[in-house]
Amino acid sequence: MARKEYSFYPGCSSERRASASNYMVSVESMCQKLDIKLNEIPDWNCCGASIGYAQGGELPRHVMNARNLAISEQVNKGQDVVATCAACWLGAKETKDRLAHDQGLLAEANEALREAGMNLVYKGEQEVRHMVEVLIEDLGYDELRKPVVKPLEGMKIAGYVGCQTNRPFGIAGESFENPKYLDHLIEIVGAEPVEKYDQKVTCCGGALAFSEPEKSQAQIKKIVESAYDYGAEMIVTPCPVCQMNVEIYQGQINKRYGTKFNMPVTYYSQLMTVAYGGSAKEAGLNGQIVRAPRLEEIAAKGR
Amino acid sequence: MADMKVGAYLCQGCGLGERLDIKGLATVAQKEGKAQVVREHEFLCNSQGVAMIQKDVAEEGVNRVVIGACSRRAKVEAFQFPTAAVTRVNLREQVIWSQPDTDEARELTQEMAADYIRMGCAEAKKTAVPAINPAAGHNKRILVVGGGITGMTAALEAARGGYDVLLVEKEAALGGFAAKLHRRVPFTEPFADPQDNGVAALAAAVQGESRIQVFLGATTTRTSGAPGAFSVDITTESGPTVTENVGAIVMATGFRPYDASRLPEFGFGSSPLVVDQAGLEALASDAAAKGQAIVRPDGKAVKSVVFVQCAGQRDETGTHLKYCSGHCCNTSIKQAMYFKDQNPNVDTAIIYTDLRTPGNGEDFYRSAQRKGVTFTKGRVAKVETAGDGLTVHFHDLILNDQAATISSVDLVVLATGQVPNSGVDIEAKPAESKDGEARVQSVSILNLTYRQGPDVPQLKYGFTDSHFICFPYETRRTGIYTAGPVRRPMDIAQAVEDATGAALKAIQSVESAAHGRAVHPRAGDLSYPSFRREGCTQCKRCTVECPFGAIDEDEQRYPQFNEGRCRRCGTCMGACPVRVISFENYSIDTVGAQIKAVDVPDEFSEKPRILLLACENDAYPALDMAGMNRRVSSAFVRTIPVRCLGSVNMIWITDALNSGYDGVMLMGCKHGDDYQCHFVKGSELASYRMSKIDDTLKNLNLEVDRVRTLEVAITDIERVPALIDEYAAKINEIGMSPFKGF
Amino acid sequence: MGDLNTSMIEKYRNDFLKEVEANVEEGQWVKMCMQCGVCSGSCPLGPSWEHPPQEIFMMIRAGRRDEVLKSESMWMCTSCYNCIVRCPRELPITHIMHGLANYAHRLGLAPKMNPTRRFAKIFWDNIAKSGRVNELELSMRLYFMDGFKSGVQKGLEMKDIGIGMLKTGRLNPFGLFAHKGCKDIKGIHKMLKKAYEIEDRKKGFVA
Amino acid sequence: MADVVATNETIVVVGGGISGMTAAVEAAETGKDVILLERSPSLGGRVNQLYRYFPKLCHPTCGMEINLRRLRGNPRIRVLTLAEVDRIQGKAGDYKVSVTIRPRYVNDNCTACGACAEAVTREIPNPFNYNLNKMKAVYLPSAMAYPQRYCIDPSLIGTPEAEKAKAACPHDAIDLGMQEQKLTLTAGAVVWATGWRPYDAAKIQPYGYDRFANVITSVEFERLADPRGPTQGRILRPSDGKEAKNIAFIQCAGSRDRNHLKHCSRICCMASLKQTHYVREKYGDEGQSTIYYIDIRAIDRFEDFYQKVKADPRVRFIKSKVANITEDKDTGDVLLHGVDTEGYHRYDARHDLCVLAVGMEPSADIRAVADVKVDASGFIQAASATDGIFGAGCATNALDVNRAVQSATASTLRAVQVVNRMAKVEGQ
Repeated sequence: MARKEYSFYPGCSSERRASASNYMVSVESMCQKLDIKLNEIPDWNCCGASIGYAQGGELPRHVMNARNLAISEQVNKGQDVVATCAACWLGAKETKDRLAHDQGLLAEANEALREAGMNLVYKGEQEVRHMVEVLIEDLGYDELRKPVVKPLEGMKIAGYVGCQTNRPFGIAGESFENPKYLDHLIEIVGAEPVEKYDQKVTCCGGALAFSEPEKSQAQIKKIVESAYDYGAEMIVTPCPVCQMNVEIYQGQINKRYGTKFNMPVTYYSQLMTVAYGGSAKEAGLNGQIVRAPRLEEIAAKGR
Repeated sequence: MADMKVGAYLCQGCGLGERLDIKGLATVAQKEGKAQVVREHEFLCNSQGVAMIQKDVAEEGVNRVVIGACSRRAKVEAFQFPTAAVTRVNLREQVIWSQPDTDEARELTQEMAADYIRMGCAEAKKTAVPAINPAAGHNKRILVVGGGITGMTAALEAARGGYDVLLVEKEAALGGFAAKLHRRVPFTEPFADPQDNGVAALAAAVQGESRIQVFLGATTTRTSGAPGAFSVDITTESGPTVTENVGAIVMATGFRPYDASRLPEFGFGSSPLVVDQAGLEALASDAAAKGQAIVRPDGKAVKSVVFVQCAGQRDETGTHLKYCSGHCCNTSIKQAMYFKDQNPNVDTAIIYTDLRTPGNGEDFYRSAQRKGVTFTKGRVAKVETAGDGLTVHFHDLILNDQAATISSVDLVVLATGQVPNSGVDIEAKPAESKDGEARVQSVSILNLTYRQGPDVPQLKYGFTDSHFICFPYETRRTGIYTAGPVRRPMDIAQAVEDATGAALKAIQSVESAAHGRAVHPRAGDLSYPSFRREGCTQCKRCTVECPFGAIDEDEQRYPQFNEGRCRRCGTCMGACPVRVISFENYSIDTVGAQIKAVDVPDEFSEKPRILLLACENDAYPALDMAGMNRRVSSAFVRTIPVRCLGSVNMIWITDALNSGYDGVMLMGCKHGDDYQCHFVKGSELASYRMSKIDDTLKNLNLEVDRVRTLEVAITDIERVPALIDEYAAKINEIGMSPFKGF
Repeated sequence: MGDLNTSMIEKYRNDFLKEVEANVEEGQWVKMCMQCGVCSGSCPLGPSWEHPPQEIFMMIRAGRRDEVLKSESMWMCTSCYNCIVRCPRELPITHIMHGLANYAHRLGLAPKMNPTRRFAKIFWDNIAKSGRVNELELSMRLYFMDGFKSGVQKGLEMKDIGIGMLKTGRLNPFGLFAHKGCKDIKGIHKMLKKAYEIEDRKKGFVA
Repeated sequence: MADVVATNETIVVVGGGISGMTAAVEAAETGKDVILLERSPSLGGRVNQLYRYFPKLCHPTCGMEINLRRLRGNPRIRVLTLAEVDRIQGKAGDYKVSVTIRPRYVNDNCTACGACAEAVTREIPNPFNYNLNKMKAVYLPSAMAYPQRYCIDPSLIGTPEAEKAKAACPHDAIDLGMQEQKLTLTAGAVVWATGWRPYDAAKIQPYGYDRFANVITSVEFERLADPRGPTQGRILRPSDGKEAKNIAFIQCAGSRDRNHLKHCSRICCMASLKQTHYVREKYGDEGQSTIYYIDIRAIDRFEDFYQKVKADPRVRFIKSKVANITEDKDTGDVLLHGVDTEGYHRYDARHDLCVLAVGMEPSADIRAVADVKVDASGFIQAASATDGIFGAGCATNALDVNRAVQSATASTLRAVQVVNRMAKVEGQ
């Protein structure tokens, strides 16, 4: 019996061979080390993401999330729903929030749900939480510190929180403008956080990455540049959209602006997996387009 | 008066013993000061020290106590001896703390202390414990003029305090302006909806209160006397004039709306569809009476209403009211709700430049938005009749659209301001009638028989407000307090508060009058001015210059002091060219004797003497605090605190110069528009009088620099000593006075 | 869709604010704006907005229907939620912007060529088809949305990234035919169909 | 304190700021007995920490001097400092007010000669200057302090320094053994005038008060401008002591904001307009003030003041709620980001210093000691006819000084009504 069990909503980008598969790998390793059991919501569907608004509109977007939550209520009784992807977490949480405050919308959602078969009814019984909340609130920093066997000594890391894990809901007790939990996590795994990092919560323009790349890349440039300015050798983030955007477009940004960016962008779960003694593979480091050599070294140590 | 016995008490505490030769000072007190009893004590303000003095007062018959210790501002509680006149000699803050603690400085410091002892003893001999004013008035009834919300509240609150009240209302019914309101702005949570105007309930309470006697359709046609002894003629339409005695007066005559017909650009007058806020209230009240929705004056239904804020207010051109009336934003919001609450489909737009809903008004603002009232930041240029309705042309400041319009409007409501009903502006200068209608008014409210005019002096724009931030109820007519929108633009909630405060001040005034006590700022002072009739030349300066209109003229045109109205500033004393006015404990002599008591060294001594007459309210405390900071300044200065620079009589200056002083400094409060003089005109009058002194100096063949008048503030802790040193240097430069040793 | 637009115009007799309140997600909040401008200043793409949110709210009150609905501005929203958390009146600005975009899109007034509008459509179609995002198909359709030639060109631009993703196992080379998606895709389709019906009925998009 | 005499004709005033002092002197001058309780070691409250008042630009200490003189000379007033109310029980005309008095460690013998302070070296943050500087741990709270007696900080007790102070006192005024005291006062009525406190600016995260040295509050700015303040009246910025000539004022910092204070704090617009005068006073045409506002709320005659400031070419007005502030880490300058909503202009404005016009909230929650109704913002609501506890000043609403005094005077009458009723009852 694991010490903690959750109803798990991985989200599209976390699927095998999807853009955040490396995130998924590291989350699994991390949870194993922390003895957290994740029960995947069967046949979950896409959250619709924020960008779903234009075509999807209001109700269809909420219904997509209501379906996941309803299945969870049915299958993973009494468990909180946990998401690792910021967009999934936000989408699901927003739906829970709106349906809780709008009885009309709730009725309509359930009317639509009925069509989905499996006699699904959304009741709003379960909390919707982000993996980071689980770590901080259910385990706590002290517990997270215990399993550290390979402190990431000498690494200076910029904690990039981004938007959707931070706003509008955010992590309890953290400020929207200057959340500190990533810095705490960085410090816990033995690295040095860039506390004054001033692009912590800057938007990476993810929603426009495809449609208006020059706009989103201007944002990404600020984010990476500031990390360099503060002498960081790596950026860490809790959000797959942020991770992908900030990492993979560095080449194009270098072309566009003549910069020489080569900044690894990893997930908190990867840092923790390595610090907890996991291998580079377990940490999904092979999933980095911009490699994280120092992290790989540490992971390789003593193997 | 029992024969005078002076006791001088010298403290050795706080370093006085180390820094000064107290024995020497004792000798000065005895030999030169002629003090019959002289005692030293190592710690005068402690219980034994005080007991020692009390014993002398009780058993030795000491009735003039000279305390040679710290400032009169310190240890006040300790040194109170009701049966003896107390003189404080400030040896601490303004001698040892303002002189360097060095052997070189010892001599001058000791001389300084000795002079102050001489001055203290001299003052003591000229002063006496004030006897209670024989003319003290004992009437405790309170007259309230004006039967609106403010007046009714003042009357009711005073009555509930246990005082009898006369309430005079010019209309045939109580209620005033508020009675015409359909509803009023809420002043309790949730601040969401218009409330009943509350007038009926209040009027009923007033009529039900046995202590209140109401005069309807009545005015005050004559008011004379003083606090505790006012005599008022109350004239009732088609009724007899009755004369009543009251102790204090609350003037709550309210306001009238600014005349909207001065705003033709907004179509007022030319279109019946344009009304002011009062007009809209009338429409709303009719509709309510008929149990219908509000309709246009022509009876048609209303689908769209536009509210124009600051109509004829906050006017920078000088054509209309310059000020903001404060309540109008909330009032328009309330009126927009009249429509929205009846029918959410009526469009209501409020066009404003700054929306002013302070405090919980913010909730009211939000509530209006929730109800669908539209708010537009813009400036209305013109309101035109177009077809069956109106078109409002305005500059939308957010969308920066110069030519924005709202068309087919059924009603336009102009938020015009409040104009006070404050009676005659007794200080009106014909030139300035710029602030719209405010000044142009001539019917007296109180019909005071005062020498200085029939009504309460106005501060600005016709409002009878106090100029003092810390003392909002200070009018310049003792025992008469104004409240409500006549004092300052205000809404009902504030008017209720204001009325209650004014009632307290009125009660306080009758209680003080009954004991012959002064009210603010010299609260509790029992002294009062007396004058030698035979010496008076009827020059009228005292009657003209008294900041509080306390002095009238009798049949033979002699000044007639109304002690009850006096605030004890001494401005009359300063004004009197023949020096016939004095207070028992503050007179030409109490100060003059101190000036003469100072030992003025001969011209070869290189020890100049500078007299500093310092306002006791600001300059003197600044000097004390400079001392507390051990800020050193010239040892040649001798400081005498005065009640107000206005009380400084020219004779003190000429006496000082004649007796060989090398210079005279006067330090008083700021005057001008933002004056800080607690007696309103004192420092201004002083500087005016001093501006004339140059001729006097020339006649005496003295340099004009021998007298210097300065404005200082209580915060000038660093500046005041600097000014002193500067002046000392100046005197040094122009040399010693030629008048020494005469 | 044009007729839907005209029918809306008639229905709300030029009272655009009422129209927005009735048809736009969270539209009833528009009237609560006090024009402080904190939203406009907080948007990371601020300079790209022809009309920032607070101005759009004012334009709605001023009845500038076409200007608002045809604007590119709402399409600049990156859903960063800065405006929401800073708004002193607690307006859900992000959602209102989404709602306006969606409404303009439904009425056919939204700028045809706005890339984000087109991306959003493709994205939704993509997830609606299989219940989950098919990243490869999604990107392919995006590259080729302006036809084959520019598609190839864009593809080339993105080549390095694509290869990088493939190498690191973050892109499925067989995604076009091997992508599984949800099992009960039928149920999802029925569910969405129903949801559209309800929403259209509620907003009077259909008689 | 055994000698404190109180009957049910006594009025207890809680709070020794301008409102409480006003209530006390007005009641006493009406012939009532008053006990004035103040939590800190001396009277004066917040106004004492202001440099100037709007709109006259006169000095608060000027009126303070008059009030202190009225109070010192009046035998009907008993002042208890370092006193806090624990509980108020009973009903109108018959209250029992339980009070705790913290030790001052200095008795009435003190003459404020200052020998004790000279003897010690330990320093503590100076609350009179909002902790912008330090002061001796043995101190006179301010030059105008009443009672004019020194005070020993508890942190000094038990240290050799305390003994030094005691030894230095020539008047045996220091009593290091002084203990906390509890007493219960009888009162006919209570006037609650505990005033306001500035809203915690650190909660307004976008403005980074907790992160950027050169973002300060309006109350702190008052201390910088005041000659009695930590910079002797020079406007120097905290980060590097450089002269701050280009200053931004942000209105509604916490007010009119559902995330913070939902009410408008009324005074802040006028306070900032006033503070632009400080900038002009110190730097003349070299100074530059910029006011970022939503609505300028210069009500009634204050409008004149607004017009005067508007006419100053060195003061700019931008209708905008600033979105956020960043810091130029090289210069320490602050950068304000936002949109001027009058016609939509974006700005990223650089300033030497940014002053947050922080809102007002009640400084004490009366519900902790008595059963009194307060509104959602915590302000005391109007009393009902049967009550004998009356709010006064900023405990009842966000008020400027003038209106606080007005409110205090009104509440004085309400209290007088109660004790006069009691007097009658006694009479029979």
